[in-house]
Amino acid sequence: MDATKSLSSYPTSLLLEMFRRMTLIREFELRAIEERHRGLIPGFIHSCVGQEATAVGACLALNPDDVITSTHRGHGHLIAKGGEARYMMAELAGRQPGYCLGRGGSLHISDFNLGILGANGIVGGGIPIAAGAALAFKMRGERRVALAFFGDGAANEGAFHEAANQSAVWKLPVIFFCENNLYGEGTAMHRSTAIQNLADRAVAYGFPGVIVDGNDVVAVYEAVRQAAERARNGEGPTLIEAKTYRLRGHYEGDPQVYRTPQEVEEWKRRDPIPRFRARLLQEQLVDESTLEEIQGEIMAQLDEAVLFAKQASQPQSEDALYGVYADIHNGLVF
Amino acid sequence: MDATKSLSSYPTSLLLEMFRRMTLIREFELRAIEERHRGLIPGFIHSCVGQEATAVGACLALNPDDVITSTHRGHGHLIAKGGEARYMMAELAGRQPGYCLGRGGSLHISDFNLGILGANGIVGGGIPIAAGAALAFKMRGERRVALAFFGDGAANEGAFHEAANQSAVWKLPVIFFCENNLYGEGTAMHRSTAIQNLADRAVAYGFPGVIVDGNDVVAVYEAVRQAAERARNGEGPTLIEAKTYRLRGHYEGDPQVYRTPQEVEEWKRRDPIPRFRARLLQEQLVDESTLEEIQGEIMAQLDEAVLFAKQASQPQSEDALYGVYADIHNGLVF
Amino acid sequence: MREITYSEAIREAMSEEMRRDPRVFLMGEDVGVFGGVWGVSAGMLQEFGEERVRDTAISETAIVGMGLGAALCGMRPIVEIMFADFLMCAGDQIVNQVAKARYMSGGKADVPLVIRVTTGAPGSAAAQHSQSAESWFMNVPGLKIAVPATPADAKGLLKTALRGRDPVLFFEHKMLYALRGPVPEDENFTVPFGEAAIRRSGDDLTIIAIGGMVPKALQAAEKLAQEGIQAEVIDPRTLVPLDVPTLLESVAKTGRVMIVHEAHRRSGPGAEIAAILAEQAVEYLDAPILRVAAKNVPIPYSPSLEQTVLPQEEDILRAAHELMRGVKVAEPL
Amino acid sequence: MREITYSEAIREAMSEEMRRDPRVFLMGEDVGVFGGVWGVSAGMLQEFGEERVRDTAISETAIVGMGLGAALCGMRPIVEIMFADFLMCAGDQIVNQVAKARYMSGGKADVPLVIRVTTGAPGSAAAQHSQSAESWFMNVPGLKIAVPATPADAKGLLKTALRGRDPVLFFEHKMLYALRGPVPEDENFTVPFGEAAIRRSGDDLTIIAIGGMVPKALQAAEKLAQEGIQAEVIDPRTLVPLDVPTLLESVAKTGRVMIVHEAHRRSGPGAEIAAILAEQAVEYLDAPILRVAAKNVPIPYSPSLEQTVLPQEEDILRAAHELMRGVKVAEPL
Ligand SMILES: Cc1ncc(C[n+]2csc(CCOP(=O)(O)OP(=O)(O)O)c2C)c(N)n1
Ligand SMILES: Cc1ncc(C[n+]2csc(CCOP(=O)(O)OP(=O)(O)O)c2C)c(N)n1
Ligand SMILES: [Mg+2]
Ligand SMILES: [Mg+2]
Repeated sequence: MDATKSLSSYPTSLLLEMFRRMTLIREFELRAIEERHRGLIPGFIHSCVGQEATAVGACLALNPDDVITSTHRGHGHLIAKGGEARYMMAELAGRQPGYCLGRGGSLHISDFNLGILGANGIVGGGIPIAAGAALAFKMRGERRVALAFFGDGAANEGAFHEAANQSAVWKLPVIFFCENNLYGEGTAMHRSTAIQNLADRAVAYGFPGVIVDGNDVVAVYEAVRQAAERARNGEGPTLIEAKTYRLRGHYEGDPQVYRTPQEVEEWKRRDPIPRFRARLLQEQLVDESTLEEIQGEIMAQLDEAVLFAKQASQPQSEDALYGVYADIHNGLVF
Repeated sequence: MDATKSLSSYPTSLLLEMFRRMTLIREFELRAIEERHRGLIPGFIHSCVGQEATAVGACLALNPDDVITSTHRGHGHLIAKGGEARYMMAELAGRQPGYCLGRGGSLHISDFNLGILGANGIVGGGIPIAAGAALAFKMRGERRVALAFFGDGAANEGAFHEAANQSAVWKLPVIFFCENNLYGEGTAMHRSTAIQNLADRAVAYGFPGVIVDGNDVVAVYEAVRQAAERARNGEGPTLIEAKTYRLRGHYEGDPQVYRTPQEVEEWKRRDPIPRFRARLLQEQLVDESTLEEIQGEIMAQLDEAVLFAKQASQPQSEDALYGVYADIHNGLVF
Repeated sequence: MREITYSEAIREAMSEEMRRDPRVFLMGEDVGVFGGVWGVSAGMLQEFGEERVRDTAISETAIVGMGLGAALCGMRPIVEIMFADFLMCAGDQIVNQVAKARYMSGGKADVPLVIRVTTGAPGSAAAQHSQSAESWFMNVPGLKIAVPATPADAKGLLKTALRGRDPVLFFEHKMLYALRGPVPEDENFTVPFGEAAIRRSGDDLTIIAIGGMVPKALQAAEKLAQEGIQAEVIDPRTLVPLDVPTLLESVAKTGRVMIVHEAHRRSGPGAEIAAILAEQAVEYLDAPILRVAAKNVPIPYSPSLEQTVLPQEEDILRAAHELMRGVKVAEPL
Repeated sequence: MREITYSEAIREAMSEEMRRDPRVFLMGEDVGVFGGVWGVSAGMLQEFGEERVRDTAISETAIVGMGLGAALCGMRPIVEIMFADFLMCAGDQIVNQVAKARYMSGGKADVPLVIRVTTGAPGSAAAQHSQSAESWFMNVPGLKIAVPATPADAKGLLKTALRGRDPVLFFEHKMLYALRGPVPEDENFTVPFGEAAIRRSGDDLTIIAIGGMVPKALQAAEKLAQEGIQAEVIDPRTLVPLDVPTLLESVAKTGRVMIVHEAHRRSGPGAEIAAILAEQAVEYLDAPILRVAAKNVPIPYSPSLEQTVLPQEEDILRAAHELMRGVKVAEPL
């Protein structure tokens, strides 16, 4: 089930970074959920607990100047692409030093310097945007890649179809990365789609469709690396379907009437983090203490992030009125 | 190239009806174009000259209580489904006895009694509507079928994707009938789509995709008959791609800079009407005089239709204000 | 009369009509197994089964377009779009197909399609889940637009919609779902479109409040009453058709009017209402026509920012005082 | 000054900016080989090549969304939506993505995206190819909206849009494409957003005319002048931002105002303008604020029906006479 290739063919630093980022995402989510219950965070949270391997495998296979578009379930993608926990936590808390000055919240975090073009509250909304980014890269002759994260549910939006087709025609350097976690909100995928593998949709556009174990960070990494290489070589888009599972509710508070606890339990056994951890240890690439050290660092980092968010200033309420346009036309009704 | 099956296996009445309707469509279009130049018809015309076999083959394979949704290039579909030339001509002339009381024009002709849910000015706009009709049939346990005509260009609209997917999940009795005439307006299909055969898109939804020679009326008839049977048996949708060609401009007046006269000439040799005519004669199923008689009837019918349209009353200009809603709220601003 | 919530009233309207009329059915994202993300259709799958309570794919264009197709073929679909913000994902079907099908066909097509949609800001849901889209489609002839503000109206207007022959955009304010109020049990209780409700009588000024702002306007009116200012609060209940006579009558009486809505100020529903009054009631006016509305800024996430952008009770009070002074007010945003 | 057409002016603005700035490019349906269905981009493919003049698939959501993505990554795309009617096929991208990208990012995102679109009724194009969609997105903060009425403005406003950092909906009226007028040859000639043009001065009444109605308003004003009525004709040029001071000044002078647009009356751009005036200029008004607009009916096909629905010069004249009498007018549709 795990990619057959031994982990030893990868630099240890990369493997540790995978572990570090996955763990950071997991702990970030748990911490954010906790702080939401405590009242620090006002809005909804769609956690990606269980889906850390897709985010990290994909983003680590990209270059720093490649870009991603993300989704409503975006914390993992953002952290994986380099987003800093403290500014994310501050944003979730609606504070001034947050990534969007508290204006965006969980659904809208972006950092253009890191190539994060934005989480998105609209299912499928980011897919054409990624294609457009790829167009910009191609037109300027840059060897950069854009990757669109989206879910199995989003694959049924017209936006996916249109962006995939146009990207194929222009052979754009874009990767359509579908995190198939088997559910779109409360609707099981087999109730919203009549095919087994969303990767097959690539046939409709004329580029490769690849299925990957989304709970195997290295397998994801490999798939994205290959797709990125294709893209950089001018060979056009790839659709990657990563099979995974979200271990918590669609949002925090979701009663999850649409699935059984047994199903969740079963997937917990495939939890990507313990699995990767076990493999690292089994292949004797790192020792337990290194991993624990990393975990400790992460906990400290998150303590700091939460503290940062708590102590961060609230935005000035009048600031709400700025930033709609680049310029302000004095005296004119905007 | 023609369907290998001999025509003799079909009732002559059906074959003659195919010939009659195709000829009627062709002559209707030519007459409408003429009358547009003469000033009887105020709006644009997107003629379907060259695509008569798709319209007729498809509609004759349906039952009278099956329904279709049509496109901007809809005259053929409507006539094939039983639309009467005189009311169509009157509508094109914007007259009161036209199908839509002169309010719709070429792009919006409908006749609910004939199962014509409407031509459509929005590329792809009719596809979800057909799926919804199929849903109604299925919910009521009726063995009726809905067929959506659309073009190769329309296959790139999100509306197609969404309707196809949802119809597949619910196994709706709907036929997605793509008239691939190689161009969407001035854009050759290979410049807007990276695959050869749009029928392959069915893979993305989990139902059969079928390619058919769209200039062979009997082949089209067979394909639709089979798809309709599938649909009636609860087996769900079919995507049919009929390869055809429009022999005139996208609209009347189109300078056609996007293709060569040679290409058009080549396709003229595959003109579905002379081809079917030749086959009928060759297989000695009818004699020339019968066909000429039909042609004569059609010319008379169109003379009558044009006369009807010319003599038809203009709509009263105040009538423009009625028919927006089912009821009128007196004294209220609507 | 027994009291139920706005949410229950909507479920009751749907369920009663589904029992009464086999043509009525519900489809949308997560309306079935999930019971609707706001719980509005909870239990309906159990009662009516999968055929009549249909979970769809996440495909708003298909949802609305298929609703139209089914309506044209004799059904009476209720389709749900989860948030008003997502209406634009089905924009073409709403504007070019649903709204125009009757007219373009020469009046032959009946389009008994109800598009239920949640509107308004539920709090820190940010720019793509907080919009009040009531005016987005007002410029498009052919749609009717309902904005119920009470449980009784939610039920009665929805029943009217479901028994009618025209497409209706039915805006349910998220913050009203839990609101309780008396709702007639009579199965044939309906509320007609195009009849405003005078929620409170008063001679000093008219407050025209829409949807979720009706309770806030009533609260403000109570405070104003303590100052001796008697506000008349009118709830139009439907924006299309709009009950202009009732508005005119009130303004003729009070000479002072404000329009209160949660939609952004610019080209919100209040723009049309103000324009109608400026056309037809200008001789009655003793003061400018004021609008209290969300500022022309996307809805921000952080509570204090959100509060700045959304209209508050104090804004109503301030506008009332300005109206009573009869002075002009300049609102730059 | 040399005279060119509105259509040529737009082509010139695009071409000059594309020569000047490698980030500017054009994409849309049939903008290349076909030269645009209205011929606006004719010849541009030949000059700039396939990389910068891109024929797209028929996929409006992708067109706008990809324009946004490219803009966020440093390009300055011009995307064309062939008819305003089709804007709703890209509704979500326009409303939820393009308009909000800057604000939601805390002001970090520049969105230099111009969405060019043809508007208005070209004659017997019926309900889905004749709409004037200028107000459909006015309620959505974050977009700028230009409505040029002359060749010079078409060029100057488009240049401003192409040099700016905000998304612009650029409405080109189909019946203006052939209009000739003087256009400066200076490559740096731009027309600022938010500055109305006074097309004709007058003391008796103010006509605020939008886009394709500007020439009709001017014609009507000439006729009125023959009767001794001096109308001031103001062309706002951009609806967002809107030059309120210029409108107020004129209304303060004339005390009588009508707003003329081809969009439907209900919630058209005139609703917002009237509402602003009713808020800020009510003390100047000697008459109701009138709107001359398309009736609230889908645009019909047959010429006589279409004429009934669309606003005509006589409607402007009738409204002017009513304004001069100072009487109230009731317009039921
Ligand atoms: C256009 C649109 N429709 C519906 C929603 C509501 N919604 C939010 S998340 C979600 C499910 C998305 O499923 P999927 O794409 O599989 O992503 P997942 O939540 O499983 O990560 C839905 C329906 C939305 N935000 N946007
Ligand atoms: C949503 C939308 N986009 C664009 C157009 C303009 N348009 C009309 S027909 C057409 C080409 C359609 O191509 P295809 O679907 O292949 O049909 P064909 O004209 O070849 O029959 C286009 C782009 C439209 N009417 N609607
Ligand atoms: Mg999912
Ligand atoms: Mg075609």
